[in-house]
Amino acid sequence: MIKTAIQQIINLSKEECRTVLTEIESKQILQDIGIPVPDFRLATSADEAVELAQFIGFPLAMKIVSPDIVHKSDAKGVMLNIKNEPELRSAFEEIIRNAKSYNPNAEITGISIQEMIKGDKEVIVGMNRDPVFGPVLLFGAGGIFVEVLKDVSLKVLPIANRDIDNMFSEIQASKILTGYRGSQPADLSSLKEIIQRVAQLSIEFPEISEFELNPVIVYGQGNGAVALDARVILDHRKSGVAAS
Amino acid sequence: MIKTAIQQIINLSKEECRTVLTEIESKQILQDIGIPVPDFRLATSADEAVELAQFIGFPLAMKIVSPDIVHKSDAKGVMLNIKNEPELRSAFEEIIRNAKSYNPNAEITGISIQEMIKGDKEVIVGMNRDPVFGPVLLFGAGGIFVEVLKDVSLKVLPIANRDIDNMFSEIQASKILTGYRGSQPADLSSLKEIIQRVAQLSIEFPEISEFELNPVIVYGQGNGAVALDARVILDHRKSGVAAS
Amino acid sequence: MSKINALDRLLNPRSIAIVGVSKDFSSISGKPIKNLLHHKFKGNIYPVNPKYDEIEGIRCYASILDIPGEVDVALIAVSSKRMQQILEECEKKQVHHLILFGSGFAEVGEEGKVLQEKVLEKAKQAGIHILGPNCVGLLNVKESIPLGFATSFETEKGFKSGNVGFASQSGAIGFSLFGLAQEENIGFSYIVNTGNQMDIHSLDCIEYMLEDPDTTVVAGYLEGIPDGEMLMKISETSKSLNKPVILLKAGRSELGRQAAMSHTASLTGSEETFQAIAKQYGFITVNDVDNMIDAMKVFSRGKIANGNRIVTISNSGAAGIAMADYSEALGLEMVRLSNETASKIESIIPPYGSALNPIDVTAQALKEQHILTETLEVLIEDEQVDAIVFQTTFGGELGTKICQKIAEIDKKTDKPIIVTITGTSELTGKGRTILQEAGIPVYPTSYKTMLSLKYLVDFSDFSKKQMIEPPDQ
Amino acid sequence: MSKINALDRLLNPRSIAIVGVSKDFSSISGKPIKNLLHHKFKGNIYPVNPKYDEIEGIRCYASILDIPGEVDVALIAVSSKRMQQILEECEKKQVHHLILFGSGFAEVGEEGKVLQEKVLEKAKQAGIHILGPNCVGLLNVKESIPLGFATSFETEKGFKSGNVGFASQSGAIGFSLFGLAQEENIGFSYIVNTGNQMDIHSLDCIEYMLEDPDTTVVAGYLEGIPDGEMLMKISETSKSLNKPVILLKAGRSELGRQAAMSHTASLTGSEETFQAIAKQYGFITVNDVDNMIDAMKVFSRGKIANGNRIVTISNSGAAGIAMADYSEALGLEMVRLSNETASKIESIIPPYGSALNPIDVTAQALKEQHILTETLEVLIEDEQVDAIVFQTTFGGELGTKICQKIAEIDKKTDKPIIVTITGTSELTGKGRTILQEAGIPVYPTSYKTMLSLKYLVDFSDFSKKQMIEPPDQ
Ligand SMILES: CC(C)(COP(=O)(O)OP(=O)(O)OC[C@H]1O[C@@H](n2cnc3c(N)ncnc32)[C@H](O)[C@@H]1OP(=O)(O)O)[C@@H](O)C(=O)NCCC(=O)NCCS
Ligand SMILES: CC(C)(COP(=O)(O)OP(=O)(O)OC[C@H]1O[C@@H](n2cnc3c(N)ncnc32)[C@H](O)[C@@H]1OP(=O)(O)O)[C@@H](O)C(=O)NCCC(=O)NCCS
Ligand SMILES: [Ca+2]
Ligand SMILES: [Ca+2]
Repeated sequence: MIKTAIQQIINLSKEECRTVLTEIESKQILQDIGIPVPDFRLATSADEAVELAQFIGFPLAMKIVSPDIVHKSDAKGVMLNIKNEPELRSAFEEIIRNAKSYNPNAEITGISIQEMIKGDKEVIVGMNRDPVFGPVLLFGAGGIFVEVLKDVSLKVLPIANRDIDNMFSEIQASKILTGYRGSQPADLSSLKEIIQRVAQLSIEFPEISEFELNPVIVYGQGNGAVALDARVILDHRKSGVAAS
Repeated sequence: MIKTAIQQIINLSKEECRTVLTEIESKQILQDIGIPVPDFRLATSADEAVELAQFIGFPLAMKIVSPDIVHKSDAKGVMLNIKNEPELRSAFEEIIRNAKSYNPNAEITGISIQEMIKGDKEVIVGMNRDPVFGPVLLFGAGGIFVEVLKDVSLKVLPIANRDIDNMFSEIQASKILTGYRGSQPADLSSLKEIIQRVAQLSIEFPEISEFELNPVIVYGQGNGAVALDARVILDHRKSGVAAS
Repeated sequence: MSKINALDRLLNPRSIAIVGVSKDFSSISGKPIKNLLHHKFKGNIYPVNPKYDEIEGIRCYASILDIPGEVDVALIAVSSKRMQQILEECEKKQVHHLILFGSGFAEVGEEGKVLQEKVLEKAKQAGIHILGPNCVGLLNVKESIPLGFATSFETEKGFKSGNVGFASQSGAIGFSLFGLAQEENIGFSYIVNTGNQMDIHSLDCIEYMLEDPDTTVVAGYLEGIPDGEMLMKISETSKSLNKPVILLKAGRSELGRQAAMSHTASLTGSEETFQAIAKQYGFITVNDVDNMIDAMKVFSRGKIANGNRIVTISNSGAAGIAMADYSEALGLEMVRLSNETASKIESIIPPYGSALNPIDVTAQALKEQHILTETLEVLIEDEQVDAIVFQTTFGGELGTKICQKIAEIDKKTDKPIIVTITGTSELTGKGRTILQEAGIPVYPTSYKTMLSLKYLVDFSDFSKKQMIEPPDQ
Repeated sequence: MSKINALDRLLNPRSIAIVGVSKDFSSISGKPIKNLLHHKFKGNIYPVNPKYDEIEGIRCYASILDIPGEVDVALIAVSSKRMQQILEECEKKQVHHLILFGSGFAEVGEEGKVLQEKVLEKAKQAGIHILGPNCVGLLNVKESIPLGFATSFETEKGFKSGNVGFASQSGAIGFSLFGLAQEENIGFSYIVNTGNQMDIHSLDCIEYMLEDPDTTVVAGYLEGIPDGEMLMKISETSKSLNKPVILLKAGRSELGRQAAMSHTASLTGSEETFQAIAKQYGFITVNDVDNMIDAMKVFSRGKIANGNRIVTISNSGAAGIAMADYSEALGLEMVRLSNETASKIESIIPPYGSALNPIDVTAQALKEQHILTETLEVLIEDEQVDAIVFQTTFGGELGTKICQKIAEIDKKTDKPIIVTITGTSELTGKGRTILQEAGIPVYPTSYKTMLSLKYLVDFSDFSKKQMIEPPDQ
């Protein structure tokens, strides 16, 4: 069942000749494989957004949804910490305006409305395919550690439980996970779950050539982890050659 | 003149047998040597705090001032982002309560009220005395980089202009200073000024055995830098043996 | 026939043809036969060249097809242009394996690539396996069978056989490393140079050697990874047989890599992936030929370190400091000796020595050699000690005697004993040779010693963890 | 008299007393006189020991006071317990310098410390300077004057003098390194072992050697930094005279450091500070005896690299890859050759070679040696090339000839040429020796070659920057 749902998303993108899934599609896949994501809905008008906000509750985060806009922040298509209805309405207008000025030809699906998540521990979980070794999993702590310091741990499949533990301890910034200067140890078992699910997904869907959860917010022990954003890149030439 | 003012602070602490200066004393020294600090005042009562807030303006930061409490955060003696008078009053009570429960015997001078500074780039500037090499300057980007990754650059005196440039480029996180992924390059010339002033101070006052500005908030080019917190440790056995 | 089975006959041939053989023994086509004769090959040698009737009294054939007996391996020393015809003859003759020395294949561009593919296809149809092209050959060290023209085949000293197998994509690196390792008395089973590896590749050879009972340490110099899955299978074999695999992977730099990759892609670029795999699957990786020899040496002793708790002994304070420095930098643990052990040692060494780790037995141990031997005996019995390092500048006759004593003690214990001798060969050469002949790893600097110990500990460590929890899936 | 002036007479003595001399030439008290005689010391030797009338035909005195002439240096081979009396005699005799071999001072605890302080105080009053105690002595290599009992003084080959000065706190490390470096044909001016350095310390020696016109490279093995300010002064002298200072600092690990320091203090702990200073003040630091020799070798040639743009030449593709890998890892730049240079080289080398950096001159360059020499000539003229690296496995007679050619070309250019020869000494020993005798740095592995080049580039780089902007203050 789950496999079919994911396959449908992939097939649709293939028909539409897209290699990058939208945020909504990507998050749908995360939900399907059991990786927690913030509650989110698609609003196509400001009124609809206000309505959805009832369900989700303030504060909110808003992000442009468009198959033609991959780098949402670059397009000024993300607004965070929206606290009330007036803010919501003006943010809606602004995001649409920004998106249009960023790319006048962009098809705009709408704006995704989601609960505002805060947490001091951010990590990245990714998957990439190496031409020789197949799926390679990537783990790093916090965007800045990955982007500036390239502080990551890589593992190939098959990945043992121990290997995931090693990912946590191998990164230079591992202290961030285990807690330092009074900060709580992170919920590593939830993180481990997420990594295993990404590994499983990459085995079942060879079409997925790149997969990045960035950031994943990790709470203290026992309190779980949430993937705030997902980026899924497909290589349709690989479809149908699923490994066991 | 300046030297005399600083010497007075040092002498006072010597008379009182203190080796750690209070936040107010430390910041006084920073002001004396021309390192920008946030506008701050000492309030000894909630009413006085409300009065001072008129001058400084909301939002505010509040910190306990006590010669007996060195680690203010550990004592829950710091509250940030105070937005209005009611918040200010309740924060005042709470900080005093926390401080007393942290150390019932602590002498409490008051609470420092200061403007709330935000900035995404934090650095650390420090000075330590090596028994063989004398003053050693330390520079690092952001608390987490120093505390978790020990990503720092050290230089001894005499320190050339080029050496300070090297401090900026030698740290692994140097990209944070020069700007990455759309973030602005930091105001390095203001930072350089600060480092030079710390160097000068350490030459003139051999009693200062440790000096730490943490964090220093650096703005974009041309917009300066502000030291949010300072920690000054003295070794009174060294007084009077000032180097040239 | 599978490639692996093919290797058995390739590496242990009984009959060898040399096609395009030359009487000029200084040429590429003349060296192989000279080398076989020099090392007294006991099987059949069939020189092939229409120009000669005999070479060194051995009958020379005009064509492969004229050879009377079976041909296990044909060494092909003719131009790549003649390959098509040669291959046809080999097919007819049912030759089992070819070694192609020649260049002029995939490494010279499009035309060569096409030729290489044609040759491979034809060979597959004919059931012939190929080593090379663009290679200098292989050496069966066990039986002194050199198949090719490496300079190190020309040694007057003969080969020292032993338990190290080595597959090298580069002939220059493979056989110069072999020569240097032999100078240090490291014994080998097989060395194979795979060159362009159109058919048989480095991992095939590594796998074969892992399965070979005489080989207990396998090393590879790789310029690329021909088969990712096979590398992982090799990791399993390595662990299940408890034989370390040491890899030197070239091409770590960006020079030549031009593909623009997205931010995260560049992080998982294949070099990073290879390093990650090595860590995850327990390969010993080295970045330098020198360290490859160091690692071969420490593993070829065949001892295992039960953990990273080491004790160092020397007769100089400075050596102790150096070993403590390297130990910390490499993540080894200078074990804190128990009071019992420390007091035993205190009663053996002079009062101005140090019974604490790093132990200083003082220069007195040169004259009174029981000081060292008794100290070693105590440490061997201490269960908190996983490995012992001894460093000395002792030379001359007494130094030689000390080395003899160490060799005797090394035999009595399963614990690794590794030695650093820092003097000139004029002063310390004899002692060094005694240790080498006893198979005891001996290095010229403390850094090399500690690094090698680290390799040993890493491998033991990995094997142990592997036993506790096998990978899922 | 300042310590520096004192050193002049200590390192170049004309008259030497040996107090507590022994006829047992295998003992610490007997070796110094034997060594002086073995190396034919031309000045006065005064053996001192009431037990003998003569030693080897040289008159032996009952007391220092009986010596007829002046005494520049008295070697003290008596127990520390006799020091007080000896010092009194030396004061009366107006001996200039003492070398104290004996242990039993600060290194053995409180009592020894007190003795050491007493001795120092008395020596200061008497205007006597002291090397040691707890040291094996020094060697003036220029004039073959050994003052002490290091094993390497007993060589039959004589010393090779040259431009490297070396101060070592440890005798074992100092003189074993010296022996190994001599085996590699590195020439020295002075080696001094400072031991407990109660008076004359390592930095005094480094400063003296920097000022010595015959010494152009100075190295130090340090266990502590006796004087921070002096180290900075040494940096200035090093830069102003353009003489590199290579430092190996021991005691980098935490073992033994117990003081609990505050969070930031631990970051600025003195080891980190030392490393920071080395970078800031342009010292070349090494962590290993081996690398110290590598650095000595590359600097002793006396050439400077104008930048980090290098070209590598070899006759094997694998060597080129390895050099590119190390180059990137070390921050050297494999320069992209101009079209002009590339096409010149293309016209020299065989078509299957590579005229791009890494250059492959192919094995053909062994037979047609003009291929290599002409390629080198082109690169020497190219202003975009700062240094040239050549790697080969060529051995035998032709290999030797190639080395001769390289030595000739090296003389004609200011650009550093550094060579890697990877073969066994059986095959490549002769060529190696030719290069060594020509002063050309030659290493057994590409890694050592590239690392040494990096030392060279770093030093040139630092000196250049220093000239642009002197430190403020
Ligand atoms: C392999 C190589 C050495 C062959 O040399 P070559 O001179 O080009 O070979 P040729 O084909 O012209 O002739 C070889 C001999 O084979 C003989 N020959 C030709 N056809 C033959 C056949 N069908 N059967 C047997 N002998 C044959 C020729 O008579 C010739 O004899 P000669 O040398 O006595 O004159 C050369 O082509 C080459 O590739 N050299 C580089 C090798 C190298 O560097 N490898 C990489 C190592 S890392
Ligand atoms: C320095 C050392 C070798 C001296 O040896 P020792 O045997 O203890 O010396 P002693 O003082 O007992 O006697 C030495 C000789 O000096 C003679 N002597 C005594 N007083 C004398 C005097 N005032 N003038 C001249 N000679 C005198 C004695 O007759 C004796 O002669 P002998 O050896 O022929 O019997 C020894 O004390 C020592 O320290 N050894 C360790 C050295 C070492 O390891 N150094 C560190 C190197 S890194
Ligand atoms: Ca030929
Ligand atoms: Ca004696």
